[in-house]
Amino acid sequence: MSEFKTREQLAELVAADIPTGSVVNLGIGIPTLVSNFLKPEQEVILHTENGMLVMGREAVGQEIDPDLINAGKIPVIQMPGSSYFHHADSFAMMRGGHLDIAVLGAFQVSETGDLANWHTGAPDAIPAVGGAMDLATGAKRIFIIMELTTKKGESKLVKELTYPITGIGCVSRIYTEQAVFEIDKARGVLVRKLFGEASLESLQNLTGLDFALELE
Amino acid sequence: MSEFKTREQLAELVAADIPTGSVVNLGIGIPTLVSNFLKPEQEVILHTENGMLVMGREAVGQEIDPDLINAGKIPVIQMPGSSYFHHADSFAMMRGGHLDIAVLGAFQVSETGDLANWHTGAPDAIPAVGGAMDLATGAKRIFIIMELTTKKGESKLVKELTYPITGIGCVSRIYTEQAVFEIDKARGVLVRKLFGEASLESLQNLTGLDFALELE
Amino acid sequence: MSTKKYESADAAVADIGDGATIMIGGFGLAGQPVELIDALLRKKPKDLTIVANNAGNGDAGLALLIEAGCVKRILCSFPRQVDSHHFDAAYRAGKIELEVVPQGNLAERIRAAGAGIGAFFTPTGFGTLLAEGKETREINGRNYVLEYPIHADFALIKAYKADEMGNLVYRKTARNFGPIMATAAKTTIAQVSEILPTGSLDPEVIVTPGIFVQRIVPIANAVSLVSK
Amino acid sequence: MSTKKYESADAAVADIGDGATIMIGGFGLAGQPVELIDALLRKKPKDLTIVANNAGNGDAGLALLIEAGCVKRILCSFPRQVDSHHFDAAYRAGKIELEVVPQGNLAERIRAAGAGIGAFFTPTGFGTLLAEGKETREINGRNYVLEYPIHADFALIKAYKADEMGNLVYRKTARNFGPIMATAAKTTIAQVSEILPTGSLDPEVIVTPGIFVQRIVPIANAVSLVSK
Repeated sequence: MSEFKTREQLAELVAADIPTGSVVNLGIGIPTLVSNFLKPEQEVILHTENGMLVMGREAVGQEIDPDLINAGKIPVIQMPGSSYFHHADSFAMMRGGHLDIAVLGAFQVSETGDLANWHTGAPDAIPAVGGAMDLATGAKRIFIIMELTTKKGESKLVKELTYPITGIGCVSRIYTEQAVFEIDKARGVLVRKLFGEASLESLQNLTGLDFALELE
Repeated sequence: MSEFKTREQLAELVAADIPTGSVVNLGIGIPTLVSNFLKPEQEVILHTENGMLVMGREAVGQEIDPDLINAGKIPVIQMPGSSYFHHADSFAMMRGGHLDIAVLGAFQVSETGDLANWHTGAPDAIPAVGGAMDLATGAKRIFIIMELTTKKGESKLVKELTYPITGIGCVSRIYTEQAVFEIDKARGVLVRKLFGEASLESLQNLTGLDFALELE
Repeated sequence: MSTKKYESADAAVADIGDGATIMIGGFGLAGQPVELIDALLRKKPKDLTIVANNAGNGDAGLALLIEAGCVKRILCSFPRQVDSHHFDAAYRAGKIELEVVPQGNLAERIRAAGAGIGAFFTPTGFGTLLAEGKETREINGRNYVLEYPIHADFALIKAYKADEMGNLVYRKTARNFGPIMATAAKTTIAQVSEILPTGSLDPEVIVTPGIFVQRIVPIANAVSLVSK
Repeated sequence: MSTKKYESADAAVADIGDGATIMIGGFGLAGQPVELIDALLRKKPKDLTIVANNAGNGDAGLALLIEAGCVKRILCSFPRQVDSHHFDAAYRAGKIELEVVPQGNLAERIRAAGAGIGAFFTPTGFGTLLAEGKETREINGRNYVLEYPIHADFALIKAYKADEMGNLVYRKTARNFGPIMATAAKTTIAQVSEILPTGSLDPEVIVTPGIFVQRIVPIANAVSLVSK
């Protein structure tokens, strides 16, 4: 009986689902783990919003250079084929549809692919959006890595968002500890993978949504 | 008795009127003569629409490089401090008001500074605009070098344009063989220099316009 | 390592079909990918829409494509030139449609396509023939014209050097439209004098990142003419 | 030869007065002109409007400017960070107005100012809180928000090297907002590690042409921290 997936395992799954040669932007936090599982032969090109393509792994020791950081402000390394550019060119790549996949975290995702991941909506919360909206509307496909439920056990995959929206109908796949979902414009939410003792029924009970079971 | 000015003399006059350190774009044709009269200590920076700043003089002999040409497609040389950039950046400099002066030719200029210099309006004439309109609306000041009359003796300084317009109210100074005019938003057309036997009266008779005489 | 390198210009343009919209880099002949255009000419595609600054010079590249009747429509800023006789003849014979666009609006419309901008207000052209029928608006006391992006199926450009990933550097004023056209077309084909091993180009100097370039064609002694 | 070189950061910011709108380059601390900001701090100007990506990190540069109460209003994309305590305190105390702008729209609005664009339609932010009250439009089946340029009186940026004419090159991801802010401000002040004789920088590599830079301040061992 396989267990629910850990964050690292989900990051590995996402990495495996990224087609060869894709141009990918990994959002801050869990998504950055994905880069640890990308294989060289996948030839994935990592983009970071602050102006670099062909971004290398995290820098260690002598490699650390304060002028070479990723979107999460973590020092990274330069690779053969890397290029640097200013902010307008960097976000033109996003907005212009030149990124194949953006991997992001989420507070909530709706069954039509609306994404909420920039603001909890709490009155005293200081809003900060960064590149979240640009990525959500710009990347060809959005992969989400998130826990399926909040700490209070409520589903984060919902009929309608209750958090402030980041982007409308932009999510393609959602990787959670219990299952991998795909949002199909025509047929709604598909269950593509099941983990642990999760089942179509358990997922529908937990979320209150209807899914089609189409395991990959 | 000073004679009417030749093209070269007008180009020399224009060069002398360009303040130190100005960023200048010289249009195709007569305006390019101005660069021959700019003195090094004027530190004028020449911009060319096809993507170069600190453009040098015309290239000769071995210097000729087909990849290094000005807007008139004439080979030029590179200088210390030159820089190259693509077309969107080049015209952003114009449109963004970063050029101090553009020196252009003209079919007609109106007494309110409207400029006509891209299309004769003749039905069989093949239209071609190039950078004329971008320069006209973008540069802080427009200096025109043109003969005061057409070959048929009609004034090219008119009340209202009869040729298709390039830019509205954009001309600052007009250098002609008979006089230098300045267009003052409030007071209309001022005569700043007189050449040969030209006089306020002769100019007014020829153009049918009213001028204020304010010699520099 | 998958490669973007094509052995010949003919192979690189093989799938360009009739009715395609093609951007062609260059300012006059500087930066015009003459060998790529010659390869396209050999295929004799029909009803092409061309986006370029000019409409061909002398008897090379784009001028010959127009002479051969391949071009149905051209968007450009400066068609008529001393040596644009092939275009002039086709235009006068009513065999080619022309949309003249102010050079800066042409550049910004191409850039907007690559940058995902839906439309933009530019001061250039307000009140002129070239803004007739277009939406206008006054913003902070200045008049603007609303212009829309220009997209393309293919972009044929000439760069100086490439690495195997398709990163490009250009040479002097042969840069002109190349970098922005590379972002605005679905498929960008770059003619270069040399393909270097990846890592040879300084990351600070790369002008067109490889993600914008799908095909690279090494042509050692490319034609480099000075148009009259 | 007139020079753009200023002997000190203090001299370079001497004329920045109360109520000025100041763009500050940097993404976190990478590319943030800390020494220029420190000089500004020493002047204690009031009611400043700041345009930057973040709202200060830790206890350096922009964070101290906010802590000293110099900043009345800030336009940025990502104020709240692990180490944005000075901003958080000022914001919670109602001492600083905040306009959050999606990072790509912030970059494009700054670029638009420098490029003379009156306004532009962007897909980013459509249907979200950050587009409330803004004009929207559907173009070719996609929804857009109308955004306006952001101009500034001054831009404080950090480049890697300059030549005497003010041409600039940058270093890795410290480039970020510098080049576009340089085009959007009336007066651009660039902090550099070195000023080279004019002609030392390869024309193909210059990122910011000197026409955009009015003042250059050589600061050899600039603070270069990694924000937590």
